[in-house]
Amino acid sequence: MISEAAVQTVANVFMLSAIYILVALGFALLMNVLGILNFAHAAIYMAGGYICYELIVGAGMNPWVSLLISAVAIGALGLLIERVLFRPFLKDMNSIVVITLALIIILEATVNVTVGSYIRRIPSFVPGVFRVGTVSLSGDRLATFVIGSCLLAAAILFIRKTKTGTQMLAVSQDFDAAALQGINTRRIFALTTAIGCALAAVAGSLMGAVLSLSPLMGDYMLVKAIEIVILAGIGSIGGVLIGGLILGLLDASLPLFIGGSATDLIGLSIVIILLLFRPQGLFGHEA
Amino acid sequence: MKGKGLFLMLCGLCLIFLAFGRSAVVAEENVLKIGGLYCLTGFGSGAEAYVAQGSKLGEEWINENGGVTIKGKKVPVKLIIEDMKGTADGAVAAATKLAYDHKVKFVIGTVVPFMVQASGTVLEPAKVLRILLYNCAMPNEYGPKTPYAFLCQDATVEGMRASLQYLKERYPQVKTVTYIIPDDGSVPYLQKLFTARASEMGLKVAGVAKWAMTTEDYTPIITQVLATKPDSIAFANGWPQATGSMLRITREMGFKGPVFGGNYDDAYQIREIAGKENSTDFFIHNLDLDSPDMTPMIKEVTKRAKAKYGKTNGMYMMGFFPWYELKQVLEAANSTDPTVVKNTWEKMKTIDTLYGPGKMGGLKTYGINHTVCHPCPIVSLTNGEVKWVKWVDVYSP
Amino acid sequence: MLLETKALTKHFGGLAAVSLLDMSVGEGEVVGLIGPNGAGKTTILNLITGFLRPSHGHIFFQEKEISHKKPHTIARLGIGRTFQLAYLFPDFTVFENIAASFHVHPRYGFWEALLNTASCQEKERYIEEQAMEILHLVGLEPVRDVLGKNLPHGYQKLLSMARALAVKPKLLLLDEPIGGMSPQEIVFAMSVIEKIRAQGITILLVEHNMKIRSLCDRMVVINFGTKIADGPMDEVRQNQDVINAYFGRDDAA
Amino acid sequence: MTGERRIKTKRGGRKKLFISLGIVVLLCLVPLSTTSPYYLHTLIITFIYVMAAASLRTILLSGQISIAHAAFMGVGAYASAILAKELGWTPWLTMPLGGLFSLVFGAVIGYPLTRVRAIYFSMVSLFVGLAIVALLGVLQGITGGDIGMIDIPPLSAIAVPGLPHIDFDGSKIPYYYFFLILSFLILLVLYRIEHSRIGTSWKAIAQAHMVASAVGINESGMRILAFSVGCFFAGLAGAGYAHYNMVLTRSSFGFLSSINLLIYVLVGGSGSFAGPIIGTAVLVIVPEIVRSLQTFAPFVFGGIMLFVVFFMRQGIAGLFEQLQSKLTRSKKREMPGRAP
Repeated sequence: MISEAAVQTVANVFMLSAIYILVALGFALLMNVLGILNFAHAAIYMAGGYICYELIVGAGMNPWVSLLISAVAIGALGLLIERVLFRPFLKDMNSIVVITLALIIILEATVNVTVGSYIRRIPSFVPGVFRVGTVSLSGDRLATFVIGSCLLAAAILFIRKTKTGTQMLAVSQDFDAAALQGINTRRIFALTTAIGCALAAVAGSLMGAVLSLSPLMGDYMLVKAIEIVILAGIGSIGGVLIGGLILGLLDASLPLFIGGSATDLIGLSIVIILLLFRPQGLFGHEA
Repeated sequence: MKGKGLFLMLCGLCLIFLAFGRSAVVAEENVLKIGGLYCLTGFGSGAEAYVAQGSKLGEEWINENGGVTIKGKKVPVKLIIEDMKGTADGAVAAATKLAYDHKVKFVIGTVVPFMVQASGTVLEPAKVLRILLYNCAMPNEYGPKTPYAFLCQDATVEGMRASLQYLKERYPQVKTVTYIIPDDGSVPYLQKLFTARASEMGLKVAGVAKWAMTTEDYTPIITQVLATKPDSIAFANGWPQATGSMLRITREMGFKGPVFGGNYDDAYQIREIAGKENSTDFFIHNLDLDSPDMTPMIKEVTKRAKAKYGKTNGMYMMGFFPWYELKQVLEAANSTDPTVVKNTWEKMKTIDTLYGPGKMGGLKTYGINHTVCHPCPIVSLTNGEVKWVKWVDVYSP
Repeated sequence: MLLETKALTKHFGGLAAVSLLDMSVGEGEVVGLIGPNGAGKTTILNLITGFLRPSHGHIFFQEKEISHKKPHTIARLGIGRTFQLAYLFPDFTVFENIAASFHVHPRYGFWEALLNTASCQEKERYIEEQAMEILHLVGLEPVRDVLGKNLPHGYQKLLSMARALAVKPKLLLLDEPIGGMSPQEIVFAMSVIEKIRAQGITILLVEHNMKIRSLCDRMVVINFGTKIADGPMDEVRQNQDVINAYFGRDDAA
Repeated sequence: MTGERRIKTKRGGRKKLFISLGIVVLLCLVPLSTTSPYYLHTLIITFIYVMAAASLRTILLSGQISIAHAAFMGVGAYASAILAKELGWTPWLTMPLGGLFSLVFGAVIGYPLTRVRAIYFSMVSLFVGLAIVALLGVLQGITGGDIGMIDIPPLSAIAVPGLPHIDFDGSKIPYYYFFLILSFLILLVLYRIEHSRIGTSWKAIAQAHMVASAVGINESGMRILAFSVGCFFAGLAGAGYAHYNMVLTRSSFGFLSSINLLIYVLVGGSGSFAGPIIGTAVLVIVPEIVRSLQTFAPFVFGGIMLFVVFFMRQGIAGLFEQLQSKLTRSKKREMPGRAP
């Protein structure tokens, strides 16, 4: 029976890692390309979830269609945010931090006064459970796993292969040089923010189905996203995979041995120690 | 230098003026102010915002009947809600505001245990009578140290007894139970009480699992729980989010046995979070508000809730609950002095509650007989349907 | 010998930026460390001042090994340096820049500084005088209240020299002291270096602008991290390797 | 170039002292005009967070943006509370001990943290803060976990012969004066440190750490010093909070609280000493004023933040400094400074 638990745990690790990676992806993109520490990622993620919910439950639309719509809508919101809030302050880290924090407060309050703080859940995208031997995986989690891996791969390919992607890379490495080479940095910034927010919306919608939906759903996930990106090392999208796996491994396996707060403590300590031995993260180049 | 000097002066002044900006609320005559402590924002607002709405129903209900009769004359009530913002600091600030700025003498509300405790540290010295909606059997939260606190719903402990009773008669084959408790500091107390209850019912405790308050994904905990091979699983003292998610995962992992919750979470909400396909062989203390088996008073509140908010759920009941008792004790005490009311309430043997006739108890369990014990409703989720089960009579000595 | 390196070697990953370098700087000398770009000149300075740890080899300052000491300890031993790019404290005024650099002597105690004792004020006054002297030496008095970041480039270079002087160095390492200066600025800067030398401070300078040569008693020519020539200017000129490695591609001279 | 000069007036320091004394005197008058415990409570909480925010800025001076500061407040608070509650020592003793405990803790944590810089430092400090809060949860046997710890003894009464007997139990007025004086003293000390050699070295490190070590400043040593000094005063503030509030829950020292402290400093203006003071005053008191907005209150908080970022780049305090520099500039036009 212990072996059963062990096998199930292995599955859990991958599922949870997929969840974390999906959530961290948009955050990582903004961090790596724009160097913006986007605390508001959490709130945007939450907003995306709520839009998707309203479309599915309120308007009774097809889940996948509404997932797409919510992603697009939040992407547009991202454009707005970039234009109005980020662009004037790109060289000014402190202001960005304050802005993104203000965004969290405002978005949460908005949800609170409009749809209310009632905790709900988005109906399953993929109902049912798949059983492999003793291991059971819910449809939603499998969907998350597939979509998460696809998006990660897509992001990496996009950055490595496409012209825009390479431009993003250039901007992330040296803003001024990129500008001198005639790269339209404004366009890159807008695009990156939009994609980042859209990814957040996808994550939010899926998490709304896998976990649950509440104005505060982003708060803990934000910390996870930060942990992953810092572990991976700023500037490395691929590292998000490893960062996600590490966190998934910790959070999915530790509770088996020790319950409660001790889980957090040990998990965090391991992350901190890793970072002290490799200050620039696992794949980050020296800052 | 001039600029700075000027501005430092300014901020000093505005600091003071801000502090006095709003003069203390003038106490209107012949209105009885009742404070309501809820989290409208932040942690816990998911439930308490709706409990607060239910509380408004209570205020209206009393005032429509002309208020509470004290010394022959009808006194209307006024509910003043302060937001605890989901933090202990917020709770203390809100409580201070109610007790010293609004000068209320009675406070209802407060569900989340650590905020019950925090607000208590302000309200007890101020001799403000509190009606709690929830407790975790923590001596500091509710017990001999808190003489002005009354518990109108003994959710966790009495509730667990009710669940176990029903478990025995509905699923006689069940021999062992595993408890899942949030790791918020209440574990040692609850574990003791629950183990005792279980052995009373001739059940064996297969294990006790703790989950950190920051848990996002409950799968690992459930994996751990299922490794203990229990016949049944009990979610003690969680909130719908946790209970629903855990129920879902339990079923998805193929656990067939009965699963039950230990407190007053809304069955409909749990079903929404767990998903219809996973909501079976589950029961919890809650009301099926459409069932004919409800007390007339509940029907009344349901009507009002539908009229005011267009919908209804268990949390509205939770908010309304204390008003019904408050009216009785105020009229019994025939006074608005919290100490008098407290003494009267302590002497009362029985009290009518929203859920039917109630008795005062808790002396043995909590060391203070401020607990209102009442029939405990049980609702089950069977094949995705919310089914009313019955009232279970329980009593905390 | 004031400074000596023995078989100094530094590897970055696989390739050696500096390999088996033996060089020495005598008391009161002005030595020019020259070589084409990427020859490893700045690496050598960073090794001497402890910003990089040598892979092998030793560095001796006044016969004492300093190979694995921390930068601030080395500075306290009396090695001042300027940087190629990071010249100064951008948000301090010129005066503050120099005053802040008085860290080696006088030394401060925590409580002394906190309680602002008489001795501490005494030191403050001393520092003020010293700072003014240095300002005078490098001719920056007129701009003493200008924020470092608002100085023109040439001034910033001068200020970084002044800053290094605050350490009361026995040995001063200058990293491209006249790089990117206008001709008249160069004349001024070199006069300043002359003055510094006149105070009996030993100078090791990295430069590939050949105008500097008139200052140097000796040249050490580096290419690909190895010394290819060492001696007075005229000798070095004749050296075939040097011609190939350096003067062949020199356009500044 | 002339515009960007910074003029040092010798009398500036004393003038500031007079002004702040004036404000303190004004604040001393408050309890005479109101005895409403609610207003006093709000101001006391403001004082406590002013201390914390000011000490956070001390760490910021050395270029380390710490997101663990509330956690260190918690360390001091729990240390002092446990000593006073379990061992029955007098809070007058345990409070400084709490501060010292926080200092030692800060030094121990601050040492490895010198390996990381800039944003990596901030993030690792964030994780450290979370870990500390998790630790408080693990030690729930004494800290009470999320439910929290109560029955923390209040400050014991002062009974000096000749002086009136001051009892802290019950009334808030003694607490008010205690925290007023304490915060004023702490601010004085922090001001002294900032304007001593130590403060200069911190600022130097923050601006150019390589240059700093090239002139003999022990970078890691100074960073640890800044971190532990900040932690000491945070711990002191936390200890005071514990004995005033008499209830502690670990969530009061978590991620969001640390972030809040950072917001106080940044909104007030991290560039000037008065910044954290003003920021805290505004962001603690205004939300209390707009309480009645209930679920809409957060909009005010967020609104202030955005307004400050857009219209006061240097924070609220910075606005006045710009104004001041304008004045001085117009005065000091004819100062020399063009290239000779």
